[in-house]
Amino acid sequence: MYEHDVVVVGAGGAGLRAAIAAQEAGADVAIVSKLHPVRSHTGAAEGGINAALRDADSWEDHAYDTMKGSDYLGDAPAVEALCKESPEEVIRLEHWGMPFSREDDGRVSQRPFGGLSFPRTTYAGAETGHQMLHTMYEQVVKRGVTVYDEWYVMDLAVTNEPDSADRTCHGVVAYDIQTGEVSGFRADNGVILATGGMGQVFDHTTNAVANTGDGVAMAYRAGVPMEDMEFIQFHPTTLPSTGVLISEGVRGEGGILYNAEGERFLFEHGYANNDGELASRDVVSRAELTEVNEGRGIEDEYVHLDMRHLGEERILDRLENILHLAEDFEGADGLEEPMPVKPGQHYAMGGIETNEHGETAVDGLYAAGECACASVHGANRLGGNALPELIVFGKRAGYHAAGRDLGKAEIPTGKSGNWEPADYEFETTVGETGGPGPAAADGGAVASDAEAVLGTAVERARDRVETLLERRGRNHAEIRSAVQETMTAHVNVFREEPGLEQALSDLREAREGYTDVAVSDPSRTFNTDLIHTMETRNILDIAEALTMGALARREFRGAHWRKERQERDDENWLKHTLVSWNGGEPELWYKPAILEGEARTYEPKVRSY
Amino acid sequence: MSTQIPKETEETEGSKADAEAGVPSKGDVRRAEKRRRAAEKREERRAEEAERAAAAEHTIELRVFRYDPDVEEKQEPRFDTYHVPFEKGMTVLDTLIYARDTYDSSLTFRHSCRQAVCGSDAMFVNGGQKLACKTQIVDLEEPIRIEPLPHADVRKDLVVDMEHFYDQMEAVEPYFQTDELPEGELEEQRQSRENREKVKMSTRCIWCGACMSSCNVAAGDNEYLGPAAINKAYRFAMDEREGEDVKQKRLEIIEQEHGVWRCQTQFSCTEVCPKDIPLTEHIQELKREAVKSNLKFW
Amino acid sequence: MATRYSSFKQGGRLWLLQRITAAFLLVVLAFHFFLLHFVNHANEVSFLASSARMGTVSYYSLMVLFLLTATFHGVNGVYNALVNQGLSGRKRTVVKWTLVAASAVLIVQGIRTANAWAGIPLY
Amino acid sequence: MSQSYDRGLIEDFSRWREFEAGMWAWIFHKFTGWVLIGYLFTHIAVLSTGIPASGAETAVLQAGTDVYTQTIVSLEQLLLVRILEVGLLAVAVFHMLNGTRLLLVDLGVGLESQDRSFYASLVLTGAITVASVPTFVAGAF
Ligand SMILES: Cc1cc2nc3c(=O)[nH]c(=O)nc-3n(C[C@H](O)[C@H](O)[C@H](O)COP(=O)(O)OP(=O)(O)OC[C@H]3O[C@@H](n4cnc5c(N)ncnc54)[C@H](O)[C@@H]3O)c2cc1C
Ligand code: HEM
Ligand code: SF4
Ligand code: F3S
Ligand code: FES
Repeated sequence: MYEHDVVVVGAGGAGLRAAIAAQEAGADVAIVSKLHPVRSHTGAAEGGINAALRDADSWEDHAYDTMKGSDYLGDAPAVEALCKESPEEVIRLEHWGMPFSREDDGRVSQRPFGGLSFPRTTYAGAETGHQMLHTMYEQVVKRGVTVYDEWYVMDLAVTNEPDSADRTCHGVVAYDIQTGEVSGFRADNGVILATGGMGQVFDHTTNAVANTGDGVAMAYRAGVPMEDMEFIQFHPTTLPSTGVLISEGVRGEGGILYNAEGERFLFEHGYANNDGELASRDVVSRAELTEVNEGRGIEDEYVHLDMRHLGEERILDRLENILHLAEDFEGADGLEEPMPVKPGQHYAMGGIETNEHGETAVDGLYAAGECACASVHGANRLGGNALPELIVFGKRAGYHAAGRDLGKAEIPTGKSGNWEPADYEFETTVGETGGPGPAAADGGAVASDAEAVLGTAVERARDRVETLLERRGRNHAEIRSAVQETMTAHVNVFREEPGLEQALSDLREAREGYTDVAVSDPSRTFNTDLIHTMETRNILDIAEALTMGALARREFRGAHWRKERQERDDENWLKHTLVSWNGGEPELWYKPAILEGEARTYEPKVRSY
Repeated sequence: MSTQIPKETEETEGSKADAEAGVPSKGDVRRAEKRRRAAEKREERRAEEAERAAAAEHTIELRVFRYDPDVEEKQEPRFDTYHVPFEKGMTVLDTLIYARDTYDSSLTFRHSCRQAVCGSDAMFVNGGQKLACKTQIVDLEEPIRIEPLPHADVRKDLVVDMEHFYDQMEAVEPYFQTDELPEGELEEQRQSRENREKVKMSTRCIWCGACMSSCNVAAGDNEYLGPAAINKAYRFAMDEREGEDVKQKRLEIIEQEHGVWRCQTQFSCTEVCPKDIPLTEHIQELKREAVKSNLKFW
Repeated sequence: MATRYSSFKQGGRLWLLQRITAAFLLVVLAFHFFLLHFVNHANEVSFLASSARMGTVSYYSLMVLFLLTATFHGVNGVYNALVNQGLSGRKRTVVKWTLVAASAVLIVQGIRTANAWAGIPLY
Repeated sequence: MSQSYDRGLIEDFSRWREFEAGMWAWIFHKFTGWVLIGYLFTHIAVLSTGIPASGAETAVLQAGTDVYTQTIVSLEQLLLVRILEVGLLAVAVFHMLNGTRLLLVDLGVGLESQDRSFYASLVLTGAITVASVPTFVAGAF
């Protein structure tokens, strides 16, 4: 058993920032991460970090753009916190030595990005995330924060009150990948989940293999609702064979999209008459898929992204990394030919429901980063808005967990504010299958003091590991790929009712299959088979909640497109989708989006680019 | 290996661009050369791919190192052979994933991003240190032999203990230190473009450990900081924002007994680095910096 | 910054000396080879010829310097190579002093020989 | 605890198929350096016969029957010694040329073409050695 004031799960941008903040506020912090910090997927971010740094710009404009981009599903207090604090956080990174790209006068460069009214995206070449991740890890080394790397967090140790709002989180249970030891990490002040994205729910994704949404699923089973899960951003420019992302920076610098007929389709087919290539991601993704579906795709699969006209010098200066990516992963030379691109899963706008301080409905449990939903991105995230989210909300969660007073939060969590139940009948049963098997890891133990709660959670986790290792059964890989396939087939950019129902019943089947998974590698050392098997369970829970939300929301908002109703319905749907686990019987409900901010009230407008 | 000299025109173009950005042209010449080489390779690869596609149902033979101290039948290191169907654009990592998901779920290797940024999957492929996700199958000879990184303790299969590497990386005070922070909280600490350009390559390290594994000096002298850590020190020592005093301290760190002087300019680190960091060049520059700063007061 | 005066670390000084001696040896070794294999042929060696050459002060001092630098360069090179292979602790100290002793013997013996040729009675 | 998979020196090197130029240069330089220092010790040992020789009569010296001249001449008559000398030349020339290359690398010159300069050292060493063979074996038969 390990004991700290604050335990941060995950060591990407959000986790590292949270740990630094908590330590600054005087707490004894530990980071527990299944990957060594520098291996986190924040390192893959290319494009940049939005921050209103210049006099001609203002955080209010940034907030307005963000809200508009979110299709009015962001919560104003969170959006404003993001935009207000991003500049100071970016400068802090700069003071920590982050090698930003520079202007001639030595100031940080900024470039235009989709959906922004001002070129406010700061960047470090085409490797912004890498530089940000490493800069923050350097600070963690400097400050001597304890890091338990290659420890897979299996579960949260949460008390077992029937109403999740009464529960308290006392720590986490983790599995040491190197040795196979299962151990408890007691967190006296709080646990901060910063486990990143969930791209592995789909099979064509820009996300890492490790992005399996563990934190979201863990919190979900412990009683925290998942918010707005149906909003998945599909990035319009990913390489067809691997899903590797070609940064929006290419379009920001002036890259052009062509279809098989050589048409600049965003203009010529009227998808985005004003902003063209710089229109919001969802617009561009749908435009591309429409082109492909209507037979104007190349090899019926992708379109072309051309940056040759920018000239070698500019490309080398600002987009050199893109050249390597296209070369190494697709065999295309961006200086000589257009690059093939197609939409791929990129970002989950939804996640663990939190308020603007990172607090969840369960006491002592926080979330920040991509796994959390505060919500700043609403129905659609603007490019360059996730990295500032990591540093702003990572910091806030860290401070709050360490006991710093941040004032009263305006966003209600759980069912503490206005809420309404969903009246949607799913054709398929959802939720836990076949009683509490080894896979059932509903958060909660009978006892209420920290030691006992943690003790029971550790026992349960050990049992689960033993069972998975001892019994014989199916390999998780087939289940995982079945999930990924059905999600990509039916819950992709274009969604319609029969497909979504189909996905839900496929997921049911996968869930049933999962009840007899087993791990065939008996080893206690670096058993990745075991880790992947546990991750697959998380993928299942997330996929299901995501599909439920997508089925119920009959409108077209942001990244969520529904065939049945291809327009935004502000009358009925200016509200967040929430799914609660309820001990195995998922419940769908809603709460209103908060559009009244400090700067203004954000009146829904037509989103046209 | 290509020994051709880059074309004249390319070179002058490159250096013109440099003059404007105020960048030393050496790196650009090298990159131009690299690109040209890559283009050649791509041509070869295309031809190769066409050939292999023609020879329908081509499968790749992999020989993968297996070892697990925990499992009786794997305690004695051995090689397992797998046959993996070839697909266009396939990387070494793809073949390993295929083999694991299809034949043996206990096959163990680190990987995450699949795009050469997380640095998890450096391994020894056909006798060279490679990043598996960035190594195209068509560029390799068959059978493909995959082993864990040399000169590191093997934990299991292709997984090696990285602790020592991390220790070395952290031994050079790998964090920005400056006492010249600007006044205002929103005030940037300016840096010239030239200076950013100078440290740019050194900031690209993804901690994969390939360089350390390829260096024979590091293999012999366990305490040698190694190319990656020295490069990390370079990244800060050359950053103008750190100031003179800190630079002196940095030089003292890299000058220690197991620091830069151990490097014997083997160049293998530079050859294997998946991020094309000119490691030897950086190490040599630090040696000269160290000598210079010492001679000043000698 | 008082520390700077003495901050020239062992490693750095030896490293520099290794390069300086190398540059010197480059010239002298070439000369040596040329003189004794191409100008004077191997099968024409005689004590008197050697003796005559050693008689000149400049040649004598060049050869002594040659001996000193070559010994330092070679022995330091060997020592470095061993340290690079991880030689450390007590073993290393032993090796170090053995090498120093061997160098001393080599240099003394070399100078005695040179003296013998040059007719200097110190041998 | 974990066990290191010790490939052993031989296995290490034989499997290391992607040994690049710089690595070969390093190995050769090491090898030639050791040979040279080894030679320096024997060289001085052989030359030391000059010490007893210097005590000999002038007549003996003129006749070349002193210990030193005798030792050298008898050694030089052996074909094996001549061949070894050619080897020594090759070793020395390579060490000198590659040493020059290393000195340049230390000065930051020619890092881009370090592989080419290594090949050049090899070729030049070969050429110089071959060209010197007549001189070196002259009079040995
Ligand atoms: C290719 C790509 C490009 C992007 N570009 C941009 C951009 O230009 N601008 C922008 O603003 N955003 C960008 N994004 C989005 C942004 O990078 C991510 O949203 C963000 O990095 C997520 O950071 P994070 O800290 O939340 O998670 P991550 O960086 O993914 O870190 C997750 C951490 O959690 C740990 N973890 C996960 N599960 C467990 C577990 N069970 N136990 C223990 N530890 C666990 C992992 O080890 C890891 O350390 C991009 C994303 C991608 C994929
Ligand atoms: C002729 C000119 C010479 C040049 C230019 C030269 C150059 C060098 C250089 C630069 C090194 C250092 C390599 C490194 O540390 O990276 C070196 C190493 C060495 N040199 Fe020389 N050298 C010369 C002559 C000699 C001679 C005459 C001897 C023998 C007495 C000798 C013996 C050695 C040895 C033993 C090493 C160490 C090799 C190793 O690393 O194992 N060199 N030489
Ligand atoms: S320097 Fe290159 S090879 Fe070495 S760890 Fe960094 S990225 Fe890997
Ligand atoms: S391989 Fe090693 S010897 Fe130096 S040039 Fe690289 S660190
Ligand atoms: S998988 Fe991340 S570097 Fe290869």
